[in-house]
Amino acid sequence: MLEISNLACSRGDHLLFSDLNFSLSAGELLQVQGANGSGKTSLLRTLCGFMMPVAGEIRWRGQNIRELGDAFYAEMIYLGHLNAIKDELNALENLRISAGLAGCKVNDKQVIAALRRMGLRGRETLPVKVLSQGQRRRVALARLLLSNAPLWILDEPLTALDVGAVGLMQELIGEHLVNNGMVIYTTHQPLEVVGVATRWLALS
Amino acid sequence: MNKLSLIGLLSLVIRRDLVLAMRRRADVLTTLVFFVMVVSLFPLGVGPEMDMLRKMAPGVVWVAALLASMLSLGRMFSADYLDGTLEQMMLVPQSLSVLVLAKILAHWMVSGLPLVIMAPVLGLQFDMSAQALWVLIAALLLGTPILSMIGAVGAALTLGLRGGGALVSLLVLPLCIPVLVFGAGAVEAVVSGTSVSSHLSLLGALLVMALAFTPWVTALALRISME
Amino acid sequence: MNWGEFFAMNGYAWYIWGSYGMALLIFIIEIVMVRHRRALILQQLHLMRNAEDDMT
Amino acid sequence: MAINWFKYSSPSTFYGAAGKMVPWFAWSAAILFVVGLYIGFFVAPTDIQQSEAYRIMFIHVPASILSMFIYLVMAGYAALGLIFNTRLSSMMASALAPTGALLAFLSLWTGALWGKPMWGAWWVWDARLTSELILLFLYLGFIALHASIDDPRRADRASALLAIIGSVNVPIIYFSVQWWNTLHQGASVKFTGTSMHVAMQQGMYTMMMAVWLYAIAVSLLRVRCIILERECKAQWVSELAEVKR
Repeated sequence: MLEISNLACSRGDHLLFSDLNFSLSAGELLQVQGANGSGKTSLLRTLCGFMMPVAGEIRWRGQNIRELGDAFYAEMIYLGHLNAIKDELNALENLRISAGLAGCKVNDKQVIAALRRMGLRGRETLPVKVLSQGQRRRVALARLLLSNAPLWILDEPLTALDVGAVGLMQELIGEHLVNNGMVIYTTHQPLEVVGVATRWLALS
Repeated sequence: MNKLSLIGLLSLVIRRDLVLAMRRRADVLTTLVFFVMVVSLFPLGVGPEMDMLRKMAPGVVWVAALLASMLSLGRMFSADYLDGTLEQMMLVPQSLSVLVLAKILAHWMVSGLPLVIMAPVLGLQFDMSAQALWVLIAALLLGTPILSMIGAVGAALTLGLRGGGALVSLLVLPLCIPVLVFGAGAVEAVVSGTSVSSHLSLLGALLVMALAFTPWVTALALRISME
Repeated sequence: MNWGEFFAMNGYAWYIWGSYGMALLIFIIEIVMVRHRRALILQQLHLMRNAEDDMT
Repeated sequence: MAINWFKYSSPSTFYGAAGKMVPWFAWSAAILFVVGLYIGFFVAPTDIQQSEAYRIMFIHVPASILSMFIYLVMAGYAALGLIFNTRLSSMMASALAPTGALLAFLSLWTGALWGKPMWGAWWVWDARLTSELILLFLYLGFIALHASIDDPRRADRASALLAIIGSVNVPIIYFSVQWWNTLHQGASVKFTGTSMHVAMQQGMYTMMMAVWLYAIAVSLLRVRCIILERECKAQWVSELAEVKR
């Protein structure tokens, strides 16, 4: 499904990694590992098409993602370091907009269900300003529930989350993989999904 | 789950930006107050002779509108850039150009349209005739969207750079000269009794051209700047 | 024709020599700046090279 | 046998080639300057209307024309760099910008000095002078944008886009300024173009060639600096004679 061949990336003039090869098929979970500055975030951003690789190719269903363009974006969801939520809006509004940006038309019922699943019952209409860091991260993660994209690309999804939320994330990823989804993520915290063997990719 | 159409995306983004602007009213008002102040300060600088003021009015209003629109350009993408929303916008599966167009339109409604509405009041300060005021409104209606569109390209190119505000003016102001010339020229034409329609139709042509190209160019600039 | 008359340029001396003088000045400044830029980068490359030699 | 053009688009090959070309361009520029100035000052006759003041033309016109031409060439290189991702084209674009800006400035300076005796004012809002001023602003914008972005690749690509937008806009700006100028019936000098003496034409064309060759020489020198700055970590740079020394 997702194939990476001979990929090389650089930031500025500095070569981060080269000759990276891996592929990911339905139901697989891949954890990207490496020290700070080894290019984990750059790899994920390259997979999203933000950065142009110095060399190599990224193929989705056999086609280069550069050529696929918007068709690829319809099948993936990316969660970066930043939550991409607005302080001025409440959780419900935020989520409705981010689902719209991801190309999905959702109704309030679905959004509220997603927020409740993320443990934000009763916080749906509060301005995001008053929520804690962890709660904001939960709002951002709720986007995963509203999308039917098979490919999840998650950059440090567990930052600021408490134990309960980490458990919830493991559950969500497990469900996604059972539904033939694919997940690529980076983390500094252990994340174990029951019944799935995590694959590792080490960047040096 | 249903797919969102292009029109759906357009209206979603416009509504979102308008709601955000309403919740940050102070920013919007600052631009408008700046515009009013600049125009009102001119007579204090050059003296109160009505003949001269009447002659200067279109130029003054247009230059002030140009400066005010420069002032608001920083807001167009930077907040979304800082909180990561812009990253999500780049991944929009419909079309980034349409999304950019929506952001430009919203920006114009928030920062250009108030200027158009305010301009006749300021025109009265300069003793402009009713006919000249109407032409001023028409010219501003055609011209200020172009300023927002050209400005969007500049704002996208200077995304996240230090000294972005001054830099964006340096890049964008020279490109806005045709708008200034035809916009102020239209009002002068009605005062001097020559044809207004040629000026307005040239402005209209510029608007159509900007509408056709700038969303796409801005999308390209955003992709360059996000790398 | 004598030289004094030539330099006087029929009263336009300031304008004409001002123009050509500025042209000369600009060309000289530009060349000096480019040479300076080259000297700087070469110096930096020497430093980098020497640092490498020390390491090996 | 086909020539491998891409060979010349690699910075390392071009660095050497440019080094060999510079003296040729520089010396022919110097010779043409001498010839052009000789024709301009000793062969070309005194103009009936403008007396000797018209001799500013021999530097003003080449500077104006080349500053506009260089902008287009720069935008062309920038576009090549943006579309085909060739680094050398982007380097050429950023090497041309300062030369173009200086020529635009020179054109304004000499225009003012020519304007004072002819129109009685240092600055007149003439369509051509105004366009030249705007062109200088466009150059400054390009240089400022390139300088304020740290990542060289983003700098190249962003300023390339700006240069392309600028070059699309130049005709529109020129037209609008012309329109504005006729509307206000501003001053406009038309040199007695039809009756220009042959020697004046020859002098002007020679000077134009000279400035052109000068611009090529100095931007080749500058692109050599830029190549070294950008490629300072490359193996071939450390093997250069001037670095080894």
